[in-house]
Amino acid sequence: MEGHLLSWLTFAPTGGALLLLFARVLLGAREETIRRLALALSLVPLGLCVPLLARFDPTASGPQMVERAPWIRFFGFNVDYFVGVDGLSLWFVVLSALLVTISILASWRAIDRHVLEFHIFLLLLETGLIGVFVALDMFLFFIFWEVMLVPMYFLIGIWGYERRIYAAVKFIIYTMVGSALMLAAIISLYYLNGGTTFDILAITENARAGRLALAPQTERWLFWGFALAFLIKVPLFPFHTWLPDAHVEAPTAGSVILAGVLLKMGGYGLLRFNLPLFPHATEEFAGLLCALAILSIIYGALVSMVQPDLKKLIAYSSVSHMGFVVLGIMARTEMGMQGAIFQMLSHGISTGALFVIVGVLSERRHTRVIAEFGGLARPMPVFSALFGILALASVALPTLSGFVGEFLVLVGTYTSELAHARAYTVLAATAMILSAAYMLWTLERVLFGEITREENRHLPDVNGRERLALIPMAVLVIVMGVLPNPILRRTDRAVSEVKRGAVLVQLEPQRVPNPALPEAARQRAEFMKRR
Amino acid sequence: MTTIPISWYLAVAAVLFTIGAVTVFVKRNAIVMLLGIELMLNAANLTAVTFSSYFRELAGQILVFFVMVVAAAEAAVGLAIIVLLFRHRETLNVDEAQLLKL
Amino acid sequence: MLKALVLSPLIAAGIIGIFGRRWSERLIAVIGCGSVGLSMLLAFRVFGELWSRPPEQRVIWEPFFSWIASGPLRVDWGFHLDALSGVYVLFVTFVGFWIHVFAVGYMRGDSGYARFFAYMNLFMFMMLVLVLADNFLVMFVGWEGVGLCSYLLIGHYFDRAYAASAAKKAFIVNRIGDFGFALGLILIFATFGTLRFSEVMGAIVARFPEPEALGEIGLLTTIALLLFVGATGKSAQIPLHVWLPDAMAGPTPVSALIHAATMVTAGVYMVARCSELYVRSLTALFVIAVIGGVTALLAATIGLAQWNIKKVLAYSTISQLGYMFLACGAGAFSAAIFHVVTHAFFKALLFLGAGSVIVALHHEEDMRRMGGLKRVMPLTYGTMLCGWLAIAGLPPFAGFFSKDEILWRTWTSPVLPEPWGRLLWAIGWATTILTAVYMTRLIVLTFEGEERFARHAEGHALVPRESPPVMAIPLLVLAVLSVGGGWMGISEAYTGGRIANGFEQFVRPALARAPVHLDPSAIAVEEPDHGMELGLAAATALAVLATLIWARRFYQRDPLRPAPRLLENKYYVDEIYEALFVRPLVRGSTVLLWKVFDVALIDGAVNGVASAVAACAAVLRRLQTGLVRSYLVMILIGALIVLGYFVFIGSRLPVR
Amino acid sequence: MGVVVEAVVKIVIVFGIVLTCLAYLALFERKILGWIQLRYGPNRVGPWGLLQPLADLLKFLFKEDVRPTTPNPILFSVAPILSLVPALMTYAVIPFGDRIELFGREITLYITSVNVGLLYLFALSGLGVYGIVLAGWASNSKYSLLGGLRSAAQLISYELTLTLSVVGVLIQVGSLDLVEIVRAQSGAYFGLIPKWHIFWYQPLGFLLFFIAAVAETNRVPFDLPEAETELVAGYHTEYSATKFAMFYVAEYANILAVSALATTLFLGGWNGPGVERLPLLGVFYFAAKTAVFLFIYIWLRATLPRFRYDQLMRFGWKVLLPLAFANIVFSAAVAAIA
Amino acid sequence: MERALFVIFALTAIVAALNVLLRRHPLHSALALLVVLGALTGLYVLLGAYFLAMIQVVIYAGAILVLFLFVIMLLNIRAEEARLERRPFFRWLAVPFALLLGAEIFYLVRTFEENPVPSGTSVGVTEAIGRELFTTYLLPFEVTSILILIAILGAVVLARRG
Repeated sequence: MEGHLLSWLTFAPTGGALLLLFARVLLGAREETIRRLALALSLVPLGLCVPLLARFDPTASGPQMVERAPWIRFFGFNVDYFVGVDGLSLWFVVLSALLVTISILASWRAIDRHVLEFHIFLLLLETGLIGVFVALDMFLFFIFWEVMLVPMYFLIGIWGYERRIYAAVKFIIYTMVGSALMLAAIISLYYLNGGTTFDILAITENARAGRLALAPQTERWLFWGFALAFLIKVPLFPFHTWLPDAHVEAPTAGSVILAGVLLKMGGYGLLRFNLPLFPHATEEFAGLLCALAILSIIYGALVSMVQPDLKKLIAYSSVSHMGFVVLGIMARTEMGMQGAIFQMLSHGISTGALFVIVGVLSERRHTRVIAEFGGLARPMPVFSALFGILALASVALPTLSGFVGEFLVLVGTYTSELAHARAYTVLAATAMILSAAYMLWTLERVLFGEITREENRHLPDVNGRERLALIPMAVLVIVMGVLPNPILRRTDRAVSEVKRGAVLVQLEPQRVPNPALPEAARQRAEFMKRR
Repeated sequence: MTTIPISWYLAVAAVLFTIGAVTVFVKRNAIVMLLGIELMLNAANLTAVTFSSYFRELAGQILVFFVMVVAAAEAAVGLAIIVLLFRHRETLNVDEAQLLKL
Repeated sequence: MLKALVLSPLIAAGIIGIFGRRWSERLIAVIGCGSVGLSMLLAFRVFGELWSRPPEQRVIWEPFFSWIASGPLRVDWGFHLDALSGVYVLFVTFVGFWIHVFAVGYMRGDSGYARFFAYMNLFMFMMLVLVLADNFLVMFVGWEGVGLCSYLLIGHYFDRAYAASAAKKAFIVNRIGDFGFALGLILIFATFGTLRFSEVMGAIVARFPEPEALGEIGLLTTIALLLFVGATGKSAQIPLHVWLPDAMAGPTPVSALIHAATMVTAGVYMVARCSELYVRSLTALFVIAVIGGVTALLAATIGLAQWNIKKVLAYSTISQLGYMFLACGAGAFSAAIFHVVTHAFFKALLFLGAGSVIVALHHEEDMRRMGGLKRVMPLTYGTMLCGWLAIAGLPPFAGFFSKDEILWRTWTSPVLPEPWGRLLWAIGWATTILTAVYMTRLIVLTFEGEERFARHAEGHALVPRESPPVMAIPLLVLAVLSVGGGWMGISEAYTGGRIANGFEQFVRPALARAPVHLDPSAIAVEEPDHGMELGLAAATALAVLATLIWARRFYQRDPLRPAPRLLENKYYVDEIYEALFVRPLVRGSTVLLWKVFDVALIDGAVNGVASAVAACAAVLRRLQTGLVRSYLVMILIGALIVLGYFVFIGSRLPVR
Repeated sequence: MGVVVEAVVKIVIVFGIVLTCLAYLALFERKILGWIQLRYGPNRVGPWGLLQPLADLLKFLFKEDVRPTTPNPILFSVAPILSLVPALMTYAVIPFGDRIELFGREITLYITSVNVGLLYLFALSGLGVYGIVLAGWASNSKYSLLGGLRSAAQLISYELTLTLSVVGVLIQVGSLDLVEIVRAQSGAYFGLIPKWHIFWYQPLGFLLFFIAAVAETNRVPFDLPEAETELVAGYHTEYSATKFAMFYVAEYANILAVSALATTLFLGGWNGPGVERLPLLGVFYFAAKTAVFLFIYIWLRATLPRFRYDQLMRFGWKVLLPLAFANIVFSAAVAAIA
Repeated sequence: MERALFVIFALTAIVAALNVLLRRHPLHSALALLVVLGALTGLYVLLGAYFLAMIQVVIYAGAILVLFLFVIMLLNIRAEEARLERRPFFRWLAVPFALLLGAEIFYLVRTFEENPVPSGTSVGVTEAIGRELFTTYLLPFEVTSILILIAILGAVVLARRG
């Protein structure tokens, strides 16, 4: 337990899933019991996050609470079970643990068929999520990355709404395309690095020291191999169309996780892989990516403004928000990257909560069409208050979480080395207006005005369970807005290291011999011999 | 005493193999096709044995041994399938059995 | 102490917001007003402390806690009190307190009582943050915060569609301003590496001794203009003035507090706060002055044609704000602040008066259904008269001094290019006259002539009653101030320079002196021409007086005389905006971006690829004849190829 | 050259003897059956009917060769040969005795000894089936066909047991050469119990071998292929005259062969008291032991009823085969311990 | 002497193989194959692989082919009536390809210089093979046993009626 906090954290949900299974198979637990049990089990990793945060040392550099063990040794193919957290991943782990709990709460009534399977998938998904963030071995990372797809696919495909199959397939295909490329990139990177280790940090160190001397063209290919996977996940402008469908068709829990964590993997990946590993390519394509980011910021905002479907609206708003993330990352300044991370966290919480909000509505009215609502503030005041707070958070009102992220990104972009940094900043800042436009318009149409539909007149306000899910989020949103430093301080170190890695763009990589190489040669020879 | 050049054996094997191949391709009767396959297998066996005694290496014969065993298995299953096919189709013409097509 | 001053409304807001819904109105009222009262007392104390110090060290700085620390960016919560913010804190808390008190009566029986007070307190908090912030970002917090509260309070009657949309409009328009403000802020940080006022201003003074000339768009000008965009939004200047009239959908106390006395003057405060910056950009000053002047005039003209009592006041507010910016543009920041203060008094008074009328008429706001009220509600009438005269600028009422100051400074502006000083003065003068006219119209329509409300009162005859003391007392207090408030800053001209302008004396250290120059000595210190000033003032006063009398007659003769359609429809600005921006955006987003681009193009492309693959598969599928022997032939071909490779191309098989 | 001559001579002798034996085997069978069934066997031709075989021979030779209308006459006439030849070829490797001195040169009392003798035998017994099957097919009659099919199935099934039952012996001896096997059984423990495999570790093996052998030779109670009550005479219904004779001979040849084999494998072949000094004695021992088997064969025929076909199959697959495996495991264990 | 035997066996094999190909009746093809096997056995013997020779007869002749015959009879198949080809294309494709294949193999054969196979080698002795089988090739051996088992089960399952 002491030494293996992360493993526990990662696999506690899996164990939980098994427990659920036993509870059903052996004890014949009924659905309500299953739900309660699942909730309790999802609290375990959340609880484990406390020692995680407590033990995390903001000043230390490099990963912490590392666990490493050889896993696959196969024809000179060395995969380790290598996990650890650093500033980049720490908060995402916490976020995942939190959101899973929230989504279990959120789907208490919404999920009435295959309850057991639902929660099992959810918990397995959690393992995948946490695993992706703690994995420090590229191969392990990839495996978790794929592991997390499967339960998500089923969550959408089984418990979704009308066009769920289409959405699920779209989701899986988009992501698969990305991850296929990533796998290719990972493996080639493995061999380019000497074919001795998948250790991300080691490879990063080589790249930093110029030992991983990639030919420019190779570097470009690898860069895109990774980047595409992440950009699809984020999603960046041209690759975003899976998101609205997936969100709209997914059950509430699915949307929460999707928006809350899955999208973040894109940003996380960019920070973890692309920037440190391929500084030159990053430098080369930063402009393009920033342009795309701007596009998705404005585009997402505009499109979401005109959505008739509440969920779709929020989905597109995610596109807009995540555009900020990419922008901040590509700015490659501390402020930009920290802003990006913070933006991801804030978006994870606020948008996740917004999806819960939508879930609350569609549970009551079985529709998500905005025109169906109106004047809800009268029958459901608490709901409206929460909706308001969360909406404003995603509008980036100061003292709410959204602001810190966006502001940091803007400042970071403005002060970055990028060409046209100013133009980017100005364009990105228009999101202030647009987001206000669509969010407030939505609020107006949903909460305010006369009550147009009779059935809305007596909607019950949020009940205890929903409050349990929503109020913590609202509080978090405010706390993060007022006291962002605890988060920023812990990400500071890691981010500045990424910057250190990403900013050797000026000096040509001097061809330092890679100590790994002879070793690699030996292994390959041996491999051949054995064949 | 006079001995036989290796290539003779190989040549015989080649001929047999080719004939077997042609049998498989030309015949429409499933059983005969199986026979053709057996023929090809035997041709292969012959080469294996030849090389084995040419190189004084047992492996070849072992291989043949395994080939035979596998051939037996294959014959058993194949014939069972054929019987089944005949039951359902009243024919052994493989061209009749093309439900595998998508 | 500043902390307490700022936080007490916040705490109250929190308490009320969370528990208030179950509490009695009395308790809520006590807490709500009490918190503001507390901070008012604190404000007096602090101000006293400030007053007691020698002018040059009239600064109190309380750091609070570190807010955002990332890379080179360090932003702390900290409160900074100097003469300028001192003045602001004082009148904000004071007026705010009395308006709260008034609201206790005004909101009685309202379903959203708790919500209202929670928001009001929250607003007070935000306003104080705005005023006391020691750096731009915290100021921005207050800046957006007050915007939020105004949004919430305008939308207080959220189940009325127009209120909701008005709220939204207010917020979005403000956001447009804030967009500029934020950019300016980022630019400041990028330039000076800090956001704290003291440091930024110090840096400006140190690094830019020479002002940027007119027409030169330098760094400072850019910053100044960007910030000013924010100001136009917040202070409802052209072209972002459209939200303020609609904002009248909120309860009257809100209009009084937020949309008359305090929030809308935040723009002025900000400009004054950054005076060191502005005086170094003549372009910016010029722009400000012109916009201020134009706004003042146009708003006044619109005010002539409105029938809704609050709308009239709203436009008058806009035009008064225009005055203030005119002053700023002329480099007379102290004058601007002075007018802010006086305006806060009398405009709040007017709004509250209107409020008590509205209450008396059961939320009737159309002046066409008022009239003859002075008999039933004399006190309101009396106080309103004070406000009327004050805003009209009749000596010795408060408005006179501040307005006169502004006009005179404009006339003798050292920063405006040559003819413009006079020109803007003329505009200001005209505005004064117009102000007198439309305020008279308001008074006449509301309180004089025959009673029109009875007719329109549906069902039982409506008998308006004088407001209860809880509403009356604030009226009285404010009336007193709007009568005597001006004396705190009488120009030295009236005393022949014997008594300096107290207000200006006090505020000066916090503000910049225009114009700036490499060596101050180079500025020709023209000694003040008191005669001229007095003359102009007298002329103005007489003109105003005449106007008042004439206008009173004029409207008494026919109160309901129709106004030009153009004015009544506010120059069609809303419609133009709607047609120019809103509709194209929405339509474009729907059709072009969403339907065409997203669904058709991108998804189309993806699905196209998919179907293409399917098509290829359909072709390849033909190979899958199901004929065993066809498969065999394939196998054979494969074997041939592989074998052929090894035989002919590839290396020979190893031969021992 | 001498080698060839010697081989030829030996072949002639062996086949002469064997064929005679076969002829008289038939006679003995009929006699014994007669006695067992309390009647006289053939007793008209010569004293005690001793010339009966000769008479039969003449009859077979001169009878009309009835040929059914069959699509493939060649097969029809090849089939009997196919069944006879392998049966006779078996005798090439069976050791009737050890070597003896004759005309100043050493002569082995067996035609040849190959190091895969046993396999050779099994191969032949495997080939034996063709004659029957083809006969059944070629004679173009459903009785024959069914008979052929039955025997095919039966032979394949019991050949397994036959082969496996011998493995125990192989494990103990470690050679496929029959002579070796016999030599390995010479001598006796404690001077009285001979080292025959039937006594040492292989009684089960022997039992299995014998049963399987009976089945292999289509004898009662396993004579389904020629169950006259169901299929007239099974595969050779349509045959007559010489061709029939061939089948007839082949059957008895097989019986004799398996009996000899059993003797060789389990009963110590030529081994017996005094063989060391007078090798020729071994031949008589061998003959005697084989005779016992032959008698048992006939005895069985006289005693037992016929299996039903499914019973036969079940017995072969579910009883004998497992037992054979068990026996192998057992012998392997023994070999491992010893 | 040996060459003579070789030629005999080889010719028998080839002729019989041709029969396999050309006979219309499956049964005849099967019998032809039987002959081929016999000939091959002879060749094996010539090559000194006695064990294999015997095994060849036991397994192929004794088991596999009998099985074929059995099935042929069971299904009582008539000679395949010359119906018109469904896909004559393949028939005409197959032959040249097959010939080409033969050519390739011959080409390969040619690459072996004319050095003779030592006859009567001791390689074929049973013990050697047995030892190899149970030591070096133990795993494959076991695997084949499993394969056989599976095959049996498969056959049983498939052939079961219904």
